[in-house]
Amino acid sequence: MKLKTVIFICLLLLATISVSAQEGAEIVPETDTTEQMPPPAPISLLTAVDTDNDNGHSVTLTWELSPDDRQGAKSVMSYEIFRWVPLMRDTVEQVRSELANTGQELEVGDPTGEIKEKRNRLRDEYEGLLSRYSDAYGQYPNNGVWKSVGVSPSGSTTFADKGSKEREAFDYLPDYCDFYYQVFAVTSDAGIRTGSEIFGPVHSYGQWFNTGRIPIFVAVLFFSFLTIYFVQRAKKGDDLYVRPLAGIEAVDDAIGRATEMGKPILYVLGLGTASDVATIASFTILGRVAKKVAEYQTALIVPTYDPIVMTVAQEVVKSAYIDAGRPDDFKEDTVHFVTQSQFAYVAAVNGTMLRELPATNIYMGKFFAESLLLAETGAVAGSIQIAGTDEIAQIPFFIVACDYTLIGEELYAASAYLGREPVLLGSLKAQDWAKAALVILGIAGLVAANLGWTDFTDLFHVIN
Amino acid sequence: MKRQIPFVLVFIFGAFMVFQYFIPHESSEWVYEFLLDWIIIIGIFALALGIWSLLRVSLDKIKNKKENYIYSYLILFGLFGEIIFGFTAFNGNGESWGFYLPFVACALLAIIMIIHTIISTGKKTTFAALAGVFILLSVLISIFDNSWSFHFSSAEGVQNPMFRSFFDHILIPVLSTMFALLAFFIASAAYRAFRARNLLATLLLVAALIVMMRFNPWVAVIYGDYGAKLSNWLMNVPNLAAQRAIVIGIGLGIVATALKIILGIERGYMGKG
Amino acid sequence: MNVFEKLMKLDRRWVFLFLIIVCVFAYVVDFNVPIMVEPESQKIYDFIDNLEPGSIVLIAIDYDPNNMAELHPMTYAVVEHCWRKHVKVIFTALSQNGPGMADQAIRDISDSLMVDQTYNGVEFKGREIINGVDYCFLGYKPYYALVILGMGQNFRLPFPSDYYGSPLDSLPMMRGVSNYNDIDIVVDLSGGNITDAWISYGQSRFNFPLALGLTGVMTAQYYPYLGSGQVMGIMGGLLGAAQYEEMAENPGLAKDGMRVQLGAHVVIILFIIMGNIGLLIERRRHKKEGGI
Amino acid sequence: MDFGTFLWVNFGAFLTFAILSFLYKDNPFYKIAEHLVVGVSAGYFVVILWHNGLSPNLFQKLDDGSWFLLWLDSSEPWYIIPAILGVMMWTRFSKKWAWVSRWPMALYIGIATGVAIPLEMGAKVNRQLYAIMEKGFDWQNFFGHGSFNLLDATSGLSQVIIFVGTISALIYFFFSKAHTGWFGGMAKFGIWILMIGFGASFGYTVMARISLFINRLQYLDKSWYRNAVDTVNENYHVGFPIVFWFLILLIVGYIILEIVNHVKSKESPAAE
Repeated sequence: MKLKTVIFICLLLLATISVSAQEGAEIVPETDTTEQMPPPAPISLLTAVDTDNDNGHSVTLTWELSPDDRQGAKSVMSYEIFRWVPLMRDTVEQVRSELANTGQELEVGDPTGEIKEKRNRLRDEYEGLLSRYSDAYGQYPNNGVWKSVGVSPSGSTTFADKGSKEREAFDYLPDYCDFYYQVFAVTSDAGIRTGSEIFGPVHSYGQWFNTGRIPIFVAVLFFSFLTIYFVQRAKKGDDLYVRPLAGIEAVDDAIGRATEMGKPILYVLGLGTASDVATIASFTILGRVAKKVAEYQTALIVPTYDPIVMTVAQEVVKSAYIDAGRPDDFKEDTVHFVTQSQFAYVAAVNGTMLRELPATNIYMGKFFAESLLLAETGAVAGSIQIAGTDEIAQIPFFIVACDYTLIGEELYAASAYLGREPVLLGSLKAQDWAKAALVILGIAGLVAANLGWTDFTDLFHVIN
Repeated sequence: MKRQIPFVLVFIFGAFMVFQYFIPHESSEWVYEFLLDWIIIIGIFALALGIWSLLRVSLDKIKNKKENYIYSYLILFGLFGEIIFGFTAFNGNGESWGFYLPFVACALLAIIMIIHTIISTGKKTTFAALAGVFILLSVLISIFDNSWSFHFSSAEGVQNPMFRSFFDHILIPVLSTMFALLAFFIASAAYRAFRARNLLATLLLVAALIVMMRFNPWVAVIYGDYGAKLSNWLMNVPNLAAQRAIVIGIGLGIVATALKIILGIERGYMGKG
Repeated sequence: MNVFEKLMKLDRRWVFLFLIIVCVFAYVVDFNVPIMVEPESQKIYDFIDNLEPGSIVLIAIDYDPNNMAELHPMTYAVVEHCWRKHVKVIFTALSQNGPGMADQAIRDISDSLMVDQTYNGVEFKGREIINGVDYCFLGYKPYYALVILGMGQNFRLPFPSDYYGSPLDSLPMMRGVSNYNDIDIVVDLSGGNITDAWISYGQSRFNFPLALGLTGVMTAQYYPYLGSGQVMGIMGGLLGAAQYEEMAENPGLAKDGMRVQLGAHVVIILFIIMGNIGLLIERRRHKKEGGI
Repeated sequence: MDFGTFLWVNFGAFLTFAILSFLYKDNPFYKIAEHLVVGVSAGYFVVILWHNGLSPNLFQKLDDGSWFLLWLDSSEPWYIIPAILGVMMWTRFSKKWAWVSRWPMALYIGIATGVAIPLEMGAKVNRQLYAIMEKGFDWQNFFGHGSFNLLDATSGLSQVIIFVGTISALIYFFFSKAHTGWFGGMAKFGIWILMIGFGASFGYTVMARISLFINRLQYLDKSWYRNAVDTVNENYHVGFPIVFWFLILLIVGYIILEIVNHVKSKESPAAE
């Protein structure tokens, strides 16, 4: 949430920069305004530091509110933040916009190669300018002007002057340059304002470690340690107990049933791409299912939604057939691509269900609104249905329409269950220990929160 | 060797991405963004494999005259039609279509004839000759007709009225009607599954009924806004607790699976041989 | 097989057939659906009803065609109510397909304002709705949170000119209107997470009264904001829109849709009850047979 | 309304009916709509991914290079690597070289899983853990804010229920301990909470799904049926009533045919 706030405030800032750049807003001279209304008291204790835990290109300012903030006749409505910029800025901006223009011209077409040449020349010139630009910041207070970089509403005591890290962006803010800031308290009449003392120089630079993410770092390390420890123990031959899961046991029966009926098995990997871990978990389940299918010599149909998912699934099924000792029975079209449109895919899979009448439908992976469309059609076709997904919104529909449903993380446990390899069961044990730790930490944290020990709960707070 | 290198790659890139998350520095961000670009590009290249698979299945049906093979022509028609539309656009404002539609027809027929040349067992020469004729015709039209042209490097084709019509009048009606079928399936699923067979099914049934009653004006007139309050409470208290637990479990499941893959403990996703 | 067993194992196509007949019937035939007004939507209606003529309401149309069936009726009900009371309206559309929705709504409602009507015993003369006088449509800008923040400073910051290209200062109703301080209430009609931005970037920062119109699925999620006072009222789904129409005595799209909703809900609930009766009777018979 | 639009509107309506007919059973009309839309959507994605994916993400990055130097002289020559990886995917067309395609796949999966670990740990585990402990129970308003109100979702009592519910549901998911004794009791309470949650969210979705159908009804009514009956409509076309009645005839004919078939099959059960 905080990151979002910062980003959006920065975006707002960009908008104001663009507006003020058009208007060429410079500091309004503080004369002639006194006869209408006395200027408000200035802010105090202005400080500026590099924004923490970021990639640089940003400076955070903090100050104490003006005493006139939101009260009295000379009430402060907003604070306007100014940064000192070298005069060179106009040249830099001119070259930059020309460069941007050539980019647009290139899209229209460049038959002679002329624009491309111009673009390269401009790019060199721009880079040269930029390198001198940072030196120009060092010349403060000569050869420069104050430029408004944003407005902060009354009551706020902080502002992030965030620029882009893209060198060719209009709001590019260079790192390691001397920046000077001044903040004006502005009343409802924009002309009546008071400036603060100037603060500077300050640099912006990127960090090498995000301290706000320490809780995640610790959690990942702790969990990795647990996993490796239990896998090692399993390798040594420790007997690990896991309680039975109905949905998993059903898979074996379902394959047997399909063999008896002489009907195929339909395996749907869902709408995830190969970059969704749910889909990757589904691959390993598919591998185990395909191996049994190959042993029983049942038919398998795997319609896929994503071409990479299709490729991986083909590999998985093929090696399952090799493992089962029947490489020749594998047909590439077992796993086929349909289309990358959600409901067109569903239309095709639904059609397949009613035409092939599979004995068993297995849905494992990521599912969205189509979950119920698939599962209800499968029920019409009279298939036994087993589903597993980590999309919480779809679990109710699978529970209602399928015979067995793996809820959430049971999907991830399924491959370990089906394989029954001790190594994989070891990682289940690690998951359980992590859950136990979470339960204990949750209780401890809640007790702490009730007693008001925020120091303890803050340890678990992820700041972006 | 062949078998080991992929797992080494998985480990190196996976481990890098884990640590990258904690490094906000520009250089780490640059690599991150670059790698994500890779993923997109690899995915698009893979689409060719997908289309190839779709074609293979359709051609196989046509070749062996399997059940419903006639519909496979519709797939071919839709696929190639939309592709041709997407890469052509009218010059000017499109007030004159010239020989555009004859060109599309010739091009589609040419594709069909080529396909038949490949899959047919007899009459190969007839199909080949026909394919040649249609190719010649479409090439001639595209050379001499100035009212439209091909666009590969810029996206004018997306504005092509035929491309848009296919989208507006074929894709949108079918896809949204497919979505709307849910209205019926949610009803039949409720009828079939919401039976008080045991305690768990009863809880499911009662919670769903309470919430559905909330949206029924007749019931609301009798009970007042009590139904609304009760259903909101159900969503914000038991449902929140359920979701929280599931989310934590899923998070651990994802991390465990991903760890197993990066560390090479789970190798089922990668083929052999 | 007796009747109850048949009820238990009814082919689902009967459910479909029944549902489709009831839905089409309810869509075509105009019958009255009693609507009980909930306090959450009553508050919104009362607020707008008590506005002086010439006040300004900001209506944010933040939904896509997907959610049209639920949210479009709210737009029609609220905007017509405003215009009948000579309250001026500023429209924004912060979702990508929002402008199309808003444009259509403005045209349709302008047409219906041409006719004389009597609502709640008050007679309203038909009149022409003029762009720039009765309403101003600001249009769409990406990065909704930024736009919401920007409008807190000045509407001209994100929207120098309106949707049709005329500068804001050239519109009579926008003269002297700079930011949320000059607006009486913001009504956000949304089918997505733009609502969150209106609450956290808009209301909590600039402190204007905020009313929400949401899809049915989203509604429960935002009730906690009612308790905390950040949101002054919520209209939930088609039912909320129908409640507004009921209060305005101006049955329209929502009541049309509500008939279908009511029909469908009754059919579904009846089928659920039927299935359970079948189950109950079968179980009782099982017990008897077992006893003998 | 020009003739082209007239045809398209009718075709759209026809496809809508074709999909709806799937509710009865699989039939030729549904098959037409299904196969057509599979082809069209696949083609659509080819075009869109070319124009919006490949073009900006690859071609434009390399376009200032020259092909005979393999684009190595472009300003961002490293974008050749993903292009090579993409081409490596195509080795799947050959049986002998198919193993090469595993390299880009390994990269893809490696990057995806690596990204997922800290991201999911943070968003799903750490954040939810903090959400559990963020606020202590509201003891002042234990039975509702202001007055006694058990249905107040932010009262202390509700917070207690959320907390106990979360913990019990987590316990339900334990794999390595049998659900017996007090542990089993907690797990049982956990699954109750899960089921109530699922039921409630199912109920909440019904209204939205019915609305989808209302949307379709309005589409058919406004953009098609009204053109057939409302002669003053600007979109009126003399063809619309013809198509409308033809469609009605088709549906009625199909129903009669089905009934006849049904009766016949009942008369001669041996035919099956």
